[in-house]
Amino acid sequence: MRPENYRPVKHPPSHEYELYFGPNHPGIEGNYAIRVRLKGDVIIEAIADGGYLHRGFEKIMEERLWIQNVALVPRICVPDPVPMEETYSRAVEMIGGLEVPVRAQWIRVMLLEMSRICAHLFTFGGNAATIGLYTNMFWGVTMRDYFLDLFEEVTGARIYHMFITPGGVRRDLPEGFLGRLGNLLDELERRMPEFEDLFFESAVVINRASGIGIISQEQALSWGVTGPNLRACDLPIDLRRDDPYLVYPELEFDVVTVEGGDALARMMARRGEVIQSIRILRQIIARLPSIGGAIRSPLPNPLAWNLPVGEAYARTESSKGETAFYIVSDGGPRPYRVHVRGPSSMHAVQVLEKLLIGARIEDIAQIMFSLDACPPEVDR
Amino acid sequence: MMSYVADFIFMPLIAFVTGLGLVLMARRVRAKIERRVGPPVLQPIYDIVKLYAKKTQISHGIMHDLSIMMLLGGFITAEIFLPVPGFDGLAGEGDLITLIYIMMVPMLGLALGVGSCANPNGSIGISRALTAMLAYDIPFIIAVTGACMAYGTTNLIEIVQIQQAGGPASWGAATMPLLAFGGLLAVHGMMGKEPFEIYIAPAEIATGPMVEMSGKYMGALFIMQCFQLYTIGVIYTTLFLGGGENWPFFLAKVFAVVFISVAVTNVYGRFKTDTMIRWMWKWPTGIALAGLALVMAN
Amino acid sequence: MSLLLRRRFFWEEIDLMSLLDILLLVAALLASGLFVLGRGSFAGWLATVVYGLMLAVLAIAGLALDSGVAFIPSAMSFEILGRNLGWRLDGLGWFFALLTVGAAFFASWYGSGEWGRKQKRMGLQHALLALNVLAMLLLLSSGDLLSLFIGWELVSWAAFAIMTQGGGPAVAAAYRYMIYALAGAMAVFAAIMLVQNVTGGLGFADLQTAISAMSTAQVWVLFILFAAGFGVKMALMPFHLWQAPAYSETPGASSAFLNAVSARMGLFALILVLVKLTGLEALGSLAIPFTFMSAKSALMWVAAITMVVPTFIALMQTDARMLLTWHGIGQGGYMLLGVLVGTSLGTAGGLMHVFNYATYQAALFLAVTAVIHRAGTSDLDELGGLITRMPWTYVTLLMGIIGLAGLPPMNGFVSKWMIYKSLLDGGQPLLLIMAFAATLGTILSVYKLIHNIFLGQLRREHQHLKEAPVSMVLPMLILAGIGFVTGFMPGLALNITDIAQRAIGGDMLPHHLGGVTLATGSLNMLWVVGVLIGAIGAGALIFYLLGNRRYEVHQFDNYAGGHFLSADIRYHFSHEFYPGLARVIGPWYRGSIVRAEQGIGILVNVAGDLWQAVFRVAYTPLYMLLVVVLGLVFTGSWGIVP
Amino acid sequence: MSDKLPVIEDQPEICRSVDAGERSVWTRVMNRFADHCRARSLFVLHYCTGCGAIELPPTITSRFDMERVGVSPMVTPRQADILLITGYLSIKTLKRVILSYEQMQSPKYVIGFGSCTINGGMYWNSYATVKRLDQYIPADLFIAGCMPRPEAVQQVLLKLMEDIDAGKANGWQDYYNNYDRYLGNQQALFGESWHTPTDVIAEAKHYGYLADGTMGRHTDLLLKRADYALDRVPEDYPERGKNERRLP
Repeated sequence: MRPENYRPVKHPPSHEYELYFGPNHPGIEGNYAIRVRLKGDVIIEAIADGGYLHRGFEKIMEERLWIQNVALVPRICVPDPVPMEETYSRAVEMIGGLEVPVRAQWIRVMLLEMSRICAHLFTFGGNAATIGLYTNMFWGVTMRDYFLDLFEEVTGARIYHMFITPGGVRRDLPEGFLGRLGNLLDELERRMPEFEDLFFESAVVINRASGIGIISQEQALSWGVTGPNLRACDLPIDLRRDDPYLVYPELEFDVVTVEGGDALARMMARRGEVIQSIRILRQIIARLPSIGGAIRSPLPNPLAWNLPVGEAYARTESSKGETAFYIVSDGGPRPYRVHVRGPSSMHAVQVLEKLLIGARIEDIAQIMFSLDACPPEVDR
Repeated sequence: MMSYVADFIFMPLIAFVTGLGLVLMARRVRAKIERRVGPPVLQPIYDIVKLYAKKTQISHGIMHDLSIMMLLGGFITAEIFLPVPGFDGLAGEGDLITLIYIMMVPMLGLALGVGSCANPNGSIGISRALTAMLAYDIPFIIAVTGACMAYGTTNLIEIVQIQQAGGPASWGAATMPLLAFGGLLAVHGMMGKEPFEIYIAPAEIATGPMVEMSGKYMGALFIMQCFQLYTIGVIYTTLFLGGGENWPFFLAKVFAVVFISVAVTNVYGRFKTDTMIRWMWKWPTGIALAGLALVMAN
Repeated sequence: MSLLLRRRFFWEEIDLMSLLDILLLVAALLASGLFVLGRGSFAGWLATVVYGLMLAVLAIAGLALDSGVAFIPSAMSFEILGRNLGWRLDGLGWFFALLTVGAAFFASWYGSGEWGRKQKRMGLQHALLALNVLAMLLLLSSGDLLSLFIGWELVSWAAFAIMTQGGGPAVAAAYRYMIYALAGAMAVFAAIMLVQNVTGGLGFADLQTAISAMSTAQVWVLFILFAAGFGVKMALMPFHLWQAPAYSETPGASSAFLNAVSARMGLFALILVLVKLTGLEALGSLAIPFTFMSAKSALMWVAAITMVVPTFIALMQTDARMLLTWHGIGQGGYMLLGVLVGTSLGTAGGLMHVFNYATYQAALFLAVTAVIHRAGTSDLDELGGLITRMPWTYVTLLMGIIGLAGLPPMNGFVSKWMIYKSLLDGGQPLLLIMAFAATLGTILSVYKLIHNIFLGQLRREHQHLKEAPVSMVLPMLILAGIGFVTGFMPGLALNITDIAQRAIGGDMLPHHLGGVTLATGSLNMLWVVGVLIGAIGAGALIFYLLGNRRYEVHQFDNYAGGHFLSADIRYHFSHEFYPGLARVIGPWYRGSIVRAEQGIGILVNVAGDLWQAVFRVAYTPLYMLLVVVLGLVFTGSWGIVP
Repeated sequence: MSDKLPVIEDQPEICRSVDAGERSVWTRVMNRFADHCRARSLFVLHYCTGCGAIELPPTITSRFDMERVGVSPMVTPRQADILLITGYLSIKTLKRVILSYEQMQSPKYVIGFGSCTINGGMYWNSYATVKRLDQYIPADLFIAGCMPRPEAVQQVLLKLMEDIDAGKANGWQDYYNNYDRYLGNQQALFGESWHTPTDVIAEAKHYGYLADGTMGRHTDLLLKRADYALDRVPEDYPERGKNERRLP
């Protein structure tokens, strides 16, 4: 069997060899592969090998109704699904001219930030596991699980919520939810010093993460790096601030930037974002009860809902970077064309390939996890 | 003659059973630190029996099989040459130096077997394991040398007797604390626990040496882990903690030595190979050399 | 052996004096005969048989020496410049002679079969090998300082001749060797002249009287000249640079011979002059001012550095033969260290290590030569997976590396154990730690050797290789077998080293078949190896009785992260085998000694150019004037001073 | 309301498939013991084939902690007992899954995770995914839902343990016994030149799992193409260069 992606090295120099990193490898994030050519343990060439998770989203979405696609989009990025729903819904709203009620906007922001915390906690865990620090992973994933409980309470699902629909959100918050969210945030803040001791300030972690996978500012801008990875290069670019959507202009938060551009800086940028997300959520807890009104603007019969002809581009700052949907409607019940702009396809393919050159075997997993790419979103 | 037979049969068996307990302790301690329940008491046995009971057993050639035999054989030999309460039969026929080198035989066997699997991950794992051995063995050897100089003998039985004659005050840990501490750090590296777990490194080289081990081959590695923890614990106990007066005390000491390692391991990440060498050649080596200087000065 | 001596044997009937004569005569006849007949296909076998006969003669001589004969004199003697040159074989020389002839026996056997037929000028190689044997026997049986020097020169030139056989880089390496050897010979000659000046004699006894008569400074000069001169041959640091390229470029069988014994000639001379004649007490009392060290401990440290540094250089080699020769240099350090410790245990350990080293190093070189014979290269990056194709060669190499690394059950462990133990008992913990470190480095290095050649992925172009022929496999297996047997029963080898040790003088090491029993920890290899084999047998029982039958899979049925492997994917991890270690100790390989050597070369060149310029340029009158003025000043001062 | 649900008796108790060697009482006792241990020590292959993998970390980490029933993740297929197909399988992944499955040691168990493995689930009309897992490798159990919760994962693992203890989870034997059928389905999807480096037929012969369905016309095709068996490299392998992506 010759696998489709295999390009053989016909007569390699005798001191080089190939190694397959993934898809069935614990050092890889999800079902993804990197083929590396090595000399000793230094990487000469790395070729990202995706496509293991390809489902043809953009094609499938053309065959489903506008409202059916709400169920499909969160599956594009598994660890951080809410921005997908939100962005898709917002693009549809832009074409359809729907107005989202203010309360729904606040709830959306709350879910977005909760999802960001979940994704970052997950990444911390994965990042720690690449260097054998499983304790952090066990604690972090458990912490995330408590957030998933809250998601379940609001949306009825742990992972794929399908909660944000064009025009608003599906349901209002349950009774006493904000209190429970507040308690959980207290708990997270109480646990943060533990994580600091264990992970962010651990000498081993700092030793290993600093200086690997360095992206300079120019490289970051020319390679299309977005999100925390960009802000780890000390570039204060954040869509929530630069191209505000929903109710972000009303919220106080800092754009976290870290100097360095290496794996450690990217981790620290995410840590700062978790703290900022907690801050945002606290403001929401304080203000949401005072905001009344509907949670959804009325839709026509969703099964026979033709959007007007038009196109829209909506973008969101997700935990991975800039997530965007470009949707074209030809006036029918289904999208004419959907394009998903995921941040991970830049991070996991072009950036990763370049960062790995000159790195060592032991850095591969760490660089990949520090970029926090999301393979299902790369492959779509 | 009968005492020899008893040695040959019971010493490896005791080592294995104790090793199972040590493995269980390591897993339980880890579970507790990770705030979970952890495996049931018989889990190490289940794992080993399960692996041996696999219905297909994949081999990568004769050397792969031979390596498993060398692995078990080397450790069984090491167990027989260890002085434990009640069984000192052969500890006098080979001394501490012999024991240290016998312990390298299973390592060499494993290395050869992994090499014959022809998996680059395995080869890198062995390369790292040998590098790690060079890193931790130097402070360990210094500690051993210092202890031997202090006791004036390499005969294991005599080392134990010297320490037991004077009670806990004459234990190696009390008379030469620096050497004992340096040795303890080296022993931590020897057990291959984080931050020195560079040769398993799942996220880097997919468990390295174990990558092509399956079925009873993997089962042998699990058994090896039991033997390894036990042997290291006993050697350290013999050198610095007064050896064994009787079984309860002796086992308590062995468990304590291993416990120190497994208790601190879970809050560290894994060093890079070169960081580990630098660390090992800096701190434990320095401490052990200072201890050696003290021993020589006396 | 004492049992055997109760009866009268035939060698007691014949004249003992003639045993050495027979040996030298046979060697000379063989060498000259091979120069004439070497081209015949039978030449190798003839030489092998003759070496076998010589071994038998040596065995008889050994029995005689063991029975208390001090030495076996030769009838051969010359009168040169009023000095009587004599040859006689004592226990020390006999021990080295045994190794020499033994190594020649196996090398010749190996070269007689298929391997020899593939060589271009095998006849010359056979002849040169015989010449080397003759030269070494002359050296080993030298009876005074002058004959020692003659033998020394003969050995150097004979080795030079055999080294140039490879052609190309071999000639350059041999030339480099020759420069070192000549420099060493000059040092030895100067030392001998010093002795002659003081005592007026050249006998060994004269050396002893000279040392007692000399001032400390003179003894120091003598010591340094001898140590440096003989140290060149055994590649003591810092005179080690020539050996690895010179030995590894030599064709296979000869290379095995050179590696096994040639460098040990230096050790022989050092033992003879410094240990036997000068005595370790004299060396120990030769203190270095302002330090705690003496000449003896300085030499021990040199030996220890020779042990460690070349071992770690070997670790970084990418050629199998280079790797092994660098280890050869390192192993020499163990032997010298053991002998210099001076206790009976240390001396026996050092001498036994000479014997052990000869067995496993010869086996290793023959195995590597077999690999070159089949696969065409010894580049560690271009081999791999040969275990399925050349299993017996693998077995030899495996046993050899276990010996080289000094692990049980091979003999290398026993001698190393004795050296460790003697260092520990002699209160030298730092040297012991260095010895341990060198052993650890050796383990890393030899694993790389066996992994890169025999384990891992089988290359596509090696899919159809066959095992080496019996004529090659058998000698190396026998050598490895000797290594195992003397590891299992070290008493056999210790019986042989006893003869040498008795010749050196000092206490004898009490030993038994299984090893030694000491108050501070003993070694009984019968138990160790027996239990190890039994336990491996138990491991085999566990392996075969528990669990289902094994099923051998193809090499490509392998975990590759879920990928599919095929023959044209190269996934063998061989180059830079210890990258992490290389990153730590890599900066240490700055090659300071290499640069020093180059610097000396440049200095010599510059001096030569200057000297040349002095004569070439047109200032001759000026120089004449200068010379005249200096001459006047000299004569003037001459006149003033008295 | 009875407090017990009625037991459905419609399917007979599946007998343990009898091994050739399982005649004596001793081997039977040993096999029971082995099954007992097998059920209590399950190593899960660490292969995130699809999005269901997101629920595995919660399952193994502190909150649900599957190690307390003996389930732990393992890295390579050689060491693993369970292959969790966590969700949809793209065709490219399926090849790796089959390879990994064949490299695992018997007894080995496959759990289809989520609706996608049962009928294609959310991606029923995707051109890139495989709709039914059990056509290609024998699946022992399925979990419905998208996404199944950690509790569901735990439940299916407990069910699998029960099955193993009772000697019922024998999908792996089916793969040996009906290899031709599975291979046919695989060939229909991947083309005639499909083969893995693993020689399933030789393994089945070696261990006595050869049945009528092991070999057939599909395996005949396989033997013709099996480079691994012949130690040769086909001449028609593509050369490097044409489509090679060069890095700056």
